[in-house]
Amino acid sequence: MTVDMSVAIGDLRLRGPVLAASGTFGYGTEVPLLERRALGGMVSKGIFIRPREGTAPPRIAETPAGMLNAIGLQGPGVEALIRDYAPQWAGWDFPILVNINGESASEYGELAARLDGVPGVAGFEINISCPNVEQGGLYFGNDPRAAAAVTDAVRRRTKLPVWVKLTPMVSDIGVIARAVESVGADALCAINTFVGMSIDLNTYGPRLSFRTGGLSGPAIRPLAVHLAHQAARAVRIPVIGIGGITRAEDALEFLVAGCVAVQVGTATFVNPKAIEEVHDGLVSFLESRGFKTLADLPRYLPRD
Amino acid sequence: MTVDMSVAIGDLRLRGPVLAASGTFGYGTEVPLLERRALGGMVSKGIFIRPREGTAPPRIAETPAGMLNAIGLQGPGVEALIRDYAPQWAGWDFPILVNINGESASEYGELAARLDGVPGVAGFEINISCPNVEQGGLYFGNDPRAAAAVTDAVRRRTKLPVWVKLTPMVSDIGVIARAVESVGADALCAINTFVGMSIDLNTYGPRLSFRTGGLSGPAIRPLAVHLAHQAARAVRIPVIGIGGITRAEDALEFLVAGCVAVQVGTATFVNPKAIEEVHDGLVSFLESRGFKTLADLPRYLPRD
Amino acid sequence: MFLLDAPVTAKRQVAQGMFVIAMRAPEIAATVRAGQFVNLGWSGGPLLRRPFSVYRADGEDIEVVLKAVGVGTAQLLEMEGGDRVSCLGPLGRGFEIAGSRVLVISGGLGVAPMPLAARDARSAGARVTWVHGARTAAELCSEADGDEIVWATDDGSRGFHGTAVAAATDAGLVLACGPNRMLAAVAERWPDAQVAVETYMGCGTGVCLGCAVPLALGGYDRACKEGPVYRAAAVNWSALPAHLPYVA
Amino acid sequence: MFLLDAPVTAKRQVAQGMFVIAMRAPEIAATVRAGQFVNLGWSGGPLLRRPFSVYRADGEDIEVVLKAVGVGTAQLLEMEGGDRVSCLGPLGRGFEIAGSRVLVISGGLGVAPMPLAARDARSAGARVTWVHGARTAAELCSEADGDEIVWATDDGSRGFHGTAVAAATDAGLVLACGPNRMLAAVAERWPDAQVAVETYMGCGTGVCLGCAVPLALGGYDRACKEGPVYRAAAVNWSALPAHLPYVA
Ligand SMILES: Cc1cc2nc3c(=O)[nH]c(=O)nc-3n(C[C@H](O)[C@H](O)[C@H](O)COP(=O)(O)OP(=O)(O)OC[C@H]3O[C@@H](n4cnc5c(N)ncnc54)[C@H](O)[C@@H]3O)c2cc1C
Ligand SMILES: Cc1cc2nc3c(=O)[nH]c(=O)nc-3n(C[C@H](O)[C@H](O)[C@H](O)COP(=O)(O)OP(=O)(O)OC[C@H]3O[C@@H](n4cnc5c(N)ncnc54)[C@H](O)[C@@H]3O)c2cc1C
Ligand SMILES: Cc1cc2nc3c(=O)[nH]c(=O)nc-3n(C[C@H](O)[C@H](O)[C@H](O)COP(=O)(O)O)c2cc1C
Ligand SMILES: Cc1cc2nc3c(=O)[nH]c(=O)nc-3n(C[C@H](O)[C@H](O)[C@H](O)COP(=O)(O)O)c2cc1C
Ligand code: FES
Ligand code: FES
Repeated sequence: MTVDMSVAIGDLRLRGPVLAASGTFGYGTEVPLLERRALGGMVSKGIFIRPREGTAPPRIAETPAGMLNAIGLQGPGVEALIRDYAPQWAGWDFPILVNINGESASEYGELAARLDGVPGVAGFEINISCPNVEQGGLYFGNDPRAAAAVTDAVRRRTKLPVWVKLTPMVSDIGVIARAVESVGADALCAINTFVGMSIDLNTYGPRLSFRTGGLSGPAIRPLAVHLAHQAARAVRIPVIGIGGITRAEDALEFLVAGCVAVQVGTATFVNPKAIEEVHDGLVSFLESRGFKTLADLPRYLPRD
Repeated sequence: MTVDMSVAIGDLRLRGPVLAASGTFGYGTEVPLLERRALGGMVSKGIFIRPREGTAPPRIAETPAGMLNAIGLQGPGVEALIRDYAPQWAGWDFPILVNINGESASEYGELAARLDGVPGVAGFEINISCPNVEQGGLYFGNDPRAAAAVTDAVRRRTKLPVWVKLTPMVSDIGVIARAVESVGADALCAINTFVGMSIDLNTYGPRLSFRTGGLSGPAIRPLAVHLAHQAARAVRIPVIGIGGITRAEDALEFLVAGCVAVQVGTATFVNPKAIEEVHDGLVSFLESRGFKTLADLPRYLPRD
Repeated sequence: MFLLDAPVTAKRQVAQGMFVIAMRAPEIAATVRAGQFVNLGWSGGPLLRRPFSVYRADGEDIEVVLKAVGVGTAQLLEMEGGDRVSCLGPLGRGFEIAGSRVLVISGGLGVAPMPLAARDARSAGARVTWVHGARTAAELCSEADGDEIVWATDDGSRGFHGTAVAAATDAGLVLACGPNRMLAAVAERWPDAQVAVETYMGCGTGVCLGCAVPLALGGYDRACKEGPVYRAAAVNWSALPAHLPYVA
Repeated sequence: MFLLDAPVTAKRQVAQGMFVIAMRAPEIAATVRAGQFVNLGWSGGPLLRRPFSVYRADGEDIEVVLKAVGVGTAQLLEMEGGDRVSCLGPLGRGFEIAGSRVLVISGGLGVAPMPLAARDARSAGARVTWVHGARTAAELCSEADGDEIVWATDDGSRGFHGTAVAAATDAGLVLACGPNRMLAAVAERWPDAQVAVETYMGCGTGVCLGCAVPLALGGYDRACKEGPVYRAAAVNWSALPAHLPYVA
């Protein structure tokens, strides 16, 4: 018996529910080890219109069952992405979404317009949740009006799928979720990293040069499952779960909690085959429980 | 050489900076193992005016480097506390603060008034951050006006020290911190647990009967250090750091980040002597770095 | 209550997948009462300790019996002689043993607290009948003992074909441990039976309130302090979470 | 790039607190170039892998050299023969070895990538002079080798009294590894030297951008992809975080 693992997210059909998370899989060209068949899709490293240097080192610090990062969205800018990566993506058998960033709503819009129609670009993940940039980033993420404005600016410039990646740094994620749904987001990605800090007892200051960083990894999973669940209850569009997924069981927590798909991030650093193992583990789990399609998995999604 | 570990929090002088966190040390009567000399003070389990049954089991679930709990503030009510515990506390050589809870600002005020002057009660920790109660709890914690109203109601009914325990479930903890400082809080405690969820793949539903629970333990430490640091930068009153402290090095992160003292919670479940080890570890660290008093520890607290 | 750094001293198999681990914990061995438990932690283990009934105590050693049902039990079963376990206990309230005839009923791993109970009962001069049940003959713990032993298996592969409760004949004092559904059946038939229950535990020492046991009269108390042994009729069985996969 | 489940095959001490661990990783042993590294993980270890230069590679085994400086290195040093290490590599760009005279300069654990470098240089027919420095004689790695070996100690307890850089005489190709301040000094004297740097690493495979190395011309690249070997003058040494406590 083979299980049907395909999922539809708006008009986008994925062969599987496990995607590579932005910033943890580069541009998809770096690591040869992973069996691509397991990839439902990939979200590329966050990009701005212009090239960005990123933050000074140290950029990462390990914490219990997690890590802090402050990369500062280092990237070559959109033209280099179109020149160096998109052509390769055009030849791949899974969709690549570009994680787009800007310092103003109109910058997000311009970026989407520039990438719209470029072969290899299947859609957009709007990053309104990066904790590691001075302007923009988080600000757009925890103000419903700003979040909607950014989403709207992108929506007006492209017919491609538009996903919005939410920040956990809000007191009610449902408000932001509904705000971006109302202006035409096709899906929500929950969640980005939590802002954290780690202190170096030799220097009596932060370990990271940026002072704070985004916490990722297994440590945040129970928080991420809750936020993804809250988002899924707040909207009708699909929600993609992200946060601390290392094994199939972890992915299943998000799927049961109401997500249609998941993204795997930090786990890939530890185990370059993590996505493969999560995907294959999902298949065996569904088989062992006698489900024929992923859609048959029972969901816990009380509407109230 | 002996290091002076005492700290002053408002008018309250503690012999050491390590306190037992509310809900993780009961009423101080349960566990005989800990050497009391290491205790700077204790915050008792959260109490309401009336007795509370608490939530149905399961109440706890383990997560990577953390645990979720939904106890629901089970407790005997204030009269039983005054009858059964306060008299014992009156004989102890460290201060006991009572963690007070209510469903309205006036309930908090009544509770403080009832406990004010009771021998054994050294002060109050206002819990406006419990994620595990239907009414009140979190609501008071993430609205500056409500937080200030509760604090004010308590402040008017007692001359004893009033600490306010903040929730991490806010987009800007500084706003809440300033709001409660402005109405006379003597200190802030940062932070309470983060709301999280864990899914049982046998029942396809939440592991906890309350559905969600509060995440505690090492997993949240980098988030807690950041929030305590943000709070310390926002106010002039002392901040007590809480979240994932298991060793002296963990406590030092909070102290360097601007806290005057710390509370140890979950670690006590794992190691009933945790508070002792944190305290003794702090002493050896300060000695090894040649500091004569805890106050000499360099702090990282840029004012901007 | 003691907190000891206890070296593992021995390990043996007592049923299919079921093993006994002995560790040197003198103060606990000297003071533990039947039905009490220890809360075990070890470096490289999960965050929280894991509670286990004390199976036997002789001389300086205590024993626990377990199956691998998850992360922690799997790690415990990988331990070798000399490896160290942090042992917190004895914890909780044990059985109150009295009378001349004692009936012990154990289902699967519910055997755990019973060797101590049987020992105390017999040294108090009582006659002990031990009914031990499991799914199959292979899963029956080989170390059940007493003046009379009755075996019961769900598949009839050994002894009585059916549950341990059905196999039991009346007696004075009834002591039972096993899956909740079994204990609920015990409560029906012997309201005064003393039963040892299990819950998730945060601390094992009474401070976290995580081990709530729903009471028949309403409200909850703590399996780790007032329990884990209860008068069967005192527990609200329908409200006590079931499906503890590891209790075979 | 390979991901192998490598059993530990041997362990030996090469200086005070400094040990070499060998593990069976055939594909990596067969393809690794001097200056490349492996990223190691193991069950029960920290979340992130730990990067280590390949010290030697012969037959099916690779070796790494390390001191216990924290959680991960301490755990690695506790491993015994047969214990398994997940071994990801070979990673990064190694040394470009050419010319007839090669000067190898290593400070403390900076010895790590040099045995392979010396081997390649000599098999390419070059004459190798190896200057190895440490704080004290006891901390000098006993396995430095070459056509000529110069020892240097900060306390003068063996060989040249001073730094390895000061002890070195000019040569054609210069290869260096050690503390940043030492590499900065190398850059002053030999801008074209090839130096192996260290940074914190998230992935080791080029996807996280966590291993940023500040460049003299501005901007950053990745120690794990474009590095860890750089032309000495290409690195902005003042912007590269120093105080790596474990680099003695
Ligand atoms: C007072 C008491 C005495 C006990 N005595 C014994 C004993 O003598 N022998 C024995 O084998 N076990 C005993 N247990 C149960 C034992 O503590 C659990 O099996 C153990 O904690 C499982 O840990 P784990 O890491 O292997 O499983 P986990 O990975 O934590 O979980 C595996 C599965 O076991 C279930 N589970 C885990 N812990 C508990 C728990 N405390 N209560 C209910 N379900 C749980 C979970 O639902 C999960 O599906 C006792 C429990 C209590 C409270
Ligand atoms: C390309 C490369 C090659 C390396 N080769 C070797 C080698 O051959 N032998 C060897 O002993 N070490 C080598 N290292 C360094 C080694 O990776 C670290 O010492 C190791 O990660 C420390 O892990 P830990 O868990 O023991 O220490 P931790 O507990 O993680 O940290 C202990 C201390 O070491 C410091 N530290 C930890 N990791 C790093 C790091 N990656 N960079 C800088 N400082 C760090 C921290 O500041 C901390 O104070 C190499 C590093 C890189 C990037
Ligand atoms: C090193 C690193 C870089 C990241 N870069 C981005 C990024 O550019 N854009 C983005 O939206 N999220 C970024 N993220 C967040 C991840 O996509 C993901 O949301 C987060 O790490 C939680 O998932 P995880 O726990 O599986 O890693 C980054 C995460 C890490 C660890
Ligand atoms: C089981 C449990 C019960 C708790 N009960 C309370 C409570 O009654 N009142 C309160 O303010 N905080 C309560 N807390 C929160 C702790 O006091 C502390 O803020 C939190 O656990 C983070 O610290 P830790 O990581 O050291 O445990 C409780 C925490 C746990 C784990
Ligand atoms: S387990 Fe903590 S109170 Fe019982
Ligand atoms: S360590 Fe991740 S890019 Fe270099």
